[in-house]
Amino acid sequence: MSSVIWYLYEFARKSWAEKFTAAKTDSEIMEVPSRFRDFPEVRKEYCIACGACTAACPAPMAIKLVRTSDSAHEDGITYPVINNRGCIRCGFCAEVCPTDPKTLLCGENHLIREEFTILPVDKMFVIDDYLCIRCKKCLKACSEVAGAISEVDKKMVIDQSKCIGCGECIKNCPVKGAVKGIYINNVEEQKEIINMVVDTLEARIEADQDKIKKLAPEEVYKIDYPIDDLVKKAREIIPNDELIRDSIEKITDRLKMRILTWDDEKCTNCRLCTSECPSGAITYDKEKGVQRNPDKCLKCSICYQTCPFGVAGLYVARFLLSDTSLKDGVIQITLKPSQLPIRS
Amino acid sequence: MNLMANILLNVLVAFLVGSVLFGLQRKIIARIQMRPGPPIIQHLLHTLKFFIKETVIPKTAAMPFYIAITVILCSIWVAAVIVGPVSEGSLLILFAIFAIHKIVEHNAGSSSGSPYGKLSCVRAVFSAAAEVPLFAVLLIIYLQTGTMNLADIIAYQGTNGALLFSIPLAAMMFFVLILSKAYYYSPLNITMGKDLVSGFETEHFGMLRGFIMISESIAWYMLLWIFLTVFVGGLTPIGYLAGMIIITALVSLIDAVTPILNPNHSVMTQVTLAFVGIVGSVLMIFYL
Amino acid sequence: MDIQIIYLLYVLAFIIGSITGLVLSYKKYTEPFVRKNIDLAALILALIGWILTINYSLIETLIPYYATITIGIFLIAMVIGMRPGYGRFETVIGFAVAGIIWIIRTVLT
Amino acid sequence: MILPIGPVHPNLKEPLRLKLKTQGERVLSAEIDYGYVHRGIERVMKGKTWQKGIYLSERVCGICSYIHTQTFAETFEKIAGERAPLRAQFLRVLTNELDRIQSHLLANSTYFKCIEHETLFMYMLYLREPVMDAIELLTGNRVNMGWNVVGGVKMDVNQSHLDSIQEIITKLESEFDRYVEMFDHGPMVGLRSHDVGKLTQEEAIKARAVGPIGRASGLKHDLREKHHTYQDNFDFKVIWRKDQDNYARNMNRFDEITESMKLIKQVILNLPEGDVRKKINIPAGYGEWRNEAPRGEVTYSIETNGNLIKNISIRTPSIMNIDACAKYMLKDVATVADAISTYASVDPCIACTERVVIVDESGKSGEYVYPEYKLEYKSE
Amino acid sequence: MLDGLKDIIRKSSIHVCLVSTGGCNGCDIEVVALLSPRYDLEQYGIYVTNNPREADVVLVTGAVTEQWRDKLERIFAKVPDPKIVVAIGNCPLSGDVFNQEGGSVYAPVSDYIPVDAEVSGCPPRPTEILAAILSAGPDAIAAKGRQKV
Repeated sequence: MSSVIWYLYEFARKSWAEKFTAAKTDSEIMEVPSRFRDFPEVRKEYCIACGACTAACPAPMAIKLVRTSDSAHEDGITYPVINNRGCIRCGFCAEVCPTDPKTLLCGENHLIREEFTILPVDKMFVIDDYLCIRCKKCLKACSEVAGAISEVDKKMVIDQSKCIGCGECIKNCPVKGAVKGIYINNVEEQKEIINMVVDTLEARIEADQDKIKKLAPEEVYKIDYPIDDLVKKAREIIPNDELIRDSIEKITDRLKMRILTWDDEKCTNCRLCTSECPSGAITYDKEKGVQRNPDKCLKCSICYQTCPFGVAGLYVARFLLSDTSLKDGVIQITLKPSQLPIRS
Repeated sequence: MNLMANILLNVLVAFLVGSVLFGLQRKIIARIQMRPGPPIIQHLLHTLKFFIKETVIPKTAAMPFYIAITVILCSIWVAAVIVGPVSEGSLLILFAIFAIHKIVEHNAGSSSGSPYGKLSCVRAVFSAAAEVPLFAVLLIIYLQTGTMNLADIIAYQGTNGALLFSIPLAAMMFFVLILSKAYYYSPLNITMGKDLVSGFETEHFGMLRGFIMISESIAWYMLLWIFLTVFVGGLTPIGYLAGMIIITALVSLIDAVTPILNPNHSVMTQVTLAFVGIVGSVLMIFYL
Repeated sequence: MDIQIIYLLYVLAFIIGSITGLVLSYKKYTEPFVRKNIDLAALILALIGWILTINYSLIETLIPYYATITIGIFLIAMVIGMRPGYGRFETVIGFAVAGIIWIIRTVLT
Repeated sequence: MILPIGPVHPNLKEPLRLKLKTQGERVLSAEIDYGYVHRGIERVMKGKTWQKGIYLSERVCGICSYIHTQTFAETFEKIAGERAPLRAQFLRVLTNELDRIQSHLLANSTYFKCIEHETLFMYMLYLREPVMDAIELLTGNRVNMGWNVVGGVKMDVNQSHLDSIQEIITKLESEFDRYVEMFDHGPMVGLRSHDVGKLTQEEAIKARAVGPIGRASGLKHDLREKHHTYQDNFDFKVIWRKDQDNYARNMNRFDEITESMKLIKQVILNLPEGDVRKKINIPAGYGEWRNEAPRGEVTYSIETNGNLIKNISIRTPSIMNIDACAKYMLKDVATVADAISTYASVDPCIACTERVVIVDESGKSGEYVYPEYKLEYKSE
Repeated sequence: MLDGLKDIIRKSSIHVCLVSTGGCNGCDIEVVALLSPRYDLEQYGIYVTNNPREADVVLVTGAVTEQWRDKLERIFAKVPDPKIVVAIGNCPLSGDVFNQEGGSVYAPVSDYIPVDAEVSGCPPRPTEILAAILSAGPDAIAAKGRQKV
């Protein structure tokens, strides 16, 4: 009650007395400042259906591209539709809209310069139809995000114009490697890296040929290859560690390298293989006997299956780049004799 | 006019005027807060609204009491109207009714089974100490006037001048009592603190809440009526109205500028004021 | 008529008038904010209401005084009871005009 | 008796359950149930580009939404090893301080609502509205502003904007002191605030209280001191007090508002010319950044591959403050009313708090607290 | 006649219970801002009491989080008839940005309780909330009141 006194000073002021007698809600509450960002305004006629707005929108169900049906005279137009129940009024769609004049207007359009425009993806996602088991988990994951994956002719297909590169499909895919994220840029360099890695690994294994030949049918031969070596070489091709790691990981993941050994001592020059070899890598010479040219060899294993004397040996090398192996900085190579039956 | 009609009439006037005074209280608080505030009849509209809302009895309610308490609350304040404006009976009965009101607060809190109601009940018990001044006021008035009858008190004031001036400290004690019954943000009304959601009436809603709100409006009217009658004397209806508006405005000014005291402080404040009031009044009566 | 019934009438007139005023003003003004201009209809109501209430003795011969005051209070309440923010100036103007008339009347007679 | 407060309660504006163990009116101890607002926004952010992430980050919390975007942007700038242009840094300070003012006013108004002093509650909101106007004028939105981007801010300001902000701040300054006086000297308000909800310095360190709560308990710790923009360009002093109670916490916030107003004036006076945004190439990497939010310090640690957010972890101040409240302030409080006002004085922000929920195998969820986290305090 | 009177009373006296079911709480503070002297929700007879037992209007702000899935229905059941639900902001309508992979929200609210009116925006400005509540709220509640006899 005594705090009343502290208020008397306040109450004695003119502005307070005015408020006391004439308190009311002003019409100014309805005014919005000029920079206020309301829901985006869509001007259909300018839309080029690039999908930048849908790709950029951070809210999942705020923007949708729709297409009106074609009439007799002209094609239907495509334009974005804003769903007010999802739109968070950030104005990002207006910012990324590339048309001039803008299709989407939202408050004061911010500084939009060429260098700030967005490429939301730097990875392209593709579905490997061969590995795909059509579980549709990616479809489900994608339809909530971008709706880029659809089913065409019973195959899962990613629509690249809609893909925003979130990688949800990869996360949800139960099959390793069925969905691939491919770096769009530096394709040539990537190829080089792949070739380089495969070549080096192959060379490394073939250097141990003598030991491999002695392997018993169920025996496993292991080699550790230091990864730094590969990375160092790859860095000369392109200095992007992220990309290099990604490439090496992908290579070692799926690569099943066939190693073909050739034991000249066992050869009886029966020449069964020469006619079978599809690439002509095995030749017969009267002086030198049966010769194999490793450069031409496709490692198709036909010679291995044909030879009754076991001259050709086929081994399968697998590569492992696990966390433990990474700690040691090595790629683990595992070599096993092939289990392919030998034709008799 | 027969008695029944008279009672009904007075109760109706008490309810309507009480509600409008509560609305006025809210309006003045709102204006002090520099905003337009609700219409004056808002409290009345709230009361009416609860009558047309669904009434559900919670599972936890202690059944006979849960409903009976609203009936008791209603009836004691109707009784107060009968003793007060209708028949101008004894002051003693009015104070007895006020004491019953306290019991009703306990029971309304505890019968609902809600933890908030229970705590409100605890607070009601707690603040019962603050009822001491009530009886002190009674005693002081008796000492001063030598009667307990309202009509006699009015007559006494007619000849000797308003009691407000002869025993101001008793008037102050009674005013504190009124203050503690104010509906909106009263510093002493700890049973209705928002930390207990709606205090003892948390689980009373629908029709029951409507009756509680009616009783509260009548209670407010009656408290103001008693204050004006006992301390200012018999007034004309316009006088009563003006007096009630003035007291309501004063109370709402105090409500607006004080936070709710915590229960300990609230009780201590009331006890301290009571002590000052009693000692001061006795001294004034005997030595002035 | 019993004096208490008359007071009940006044109170009821005030409350019903307030509710009517509230409902009508919500129908008339639907925006959430308050416009500044003075409402002519409300002004007329306020004028009539205040004049009737304060100067009921003018027509006491035609209508009993309590009926005049009841109608007057009803009209006043309609203006006071309008949406918060409305009806303030009308009330003040009505009261002022009625007061002036009352003063003139009492001074003249 | 266990008295449950919330999740829906007149004095709480955000859902949370406060279980007060009471004996009659006395509160013996308190327990807090979280989890009503956990939405998993960090997981939503993973795998998104930063351009989207910054809009998501401001939806971590609606009251201090601004500082989240700034910290997000500055984390990325740190990863890139660059800084925003100076003008953008100044504008960030401007918005940050405006946001701090409105947040503190809201926090104090909530406190006044909890001690049921509705008039001061209304006055605080009355002061807050022009500040909200200023924010809306500047950024285009009242709450979730969408104003920061990595490398600067979105929109430039012109003189007319600065003038109106200056005007609003001048008006606020002229009115502000009076309302502070009402709180500072009002005896009834004092009765509810002084010596209630004590948090001693040792307890504050133990509970890792930060922000105004820590500073009101005598910990002179304000991350703005270490922020490069503030360090290089601005002159301000850290507000702290030693009284350690509800009054101190509220007063501390009031004083910080005064300090913020000074900072805003400095911004308007010294705003340099230049770009407000520059292109920053973000490499892959990991970065961590701490900033002073209105409620304390907020930490972002982000791992990115240059474009997408690979991993993000947000640490907000309210978790420690609420912990401090439940453990130390709400032990042996005289009344339930005081317990609730003490809780409100901590300025809890539940949406901020509910960051990571670790669900163990039995299905029980609990809040994850970073165990190895260190705080640097200067105690004086 | 009686219905008309009931309508008037229902329209002019509204108690509101604000239920925040998990959002960024921007909408909650915008509702608090509505109480401020500038907007003053109380002048329209709308009181924010946050007590479901006496509420007529349930303001839901927020996408429904795990903990709220059963509690929301329970709170709604506590509100006595006639009652309406107003969804404020995008969260209760669509789940806003949280309703994507990774988020643990179960929007929209209309899956759990019937929604009578909605205000979109993230968050909506106080005036938008005000205009929506005033234009839809009283009529909806009066209509609800008539359905129940």
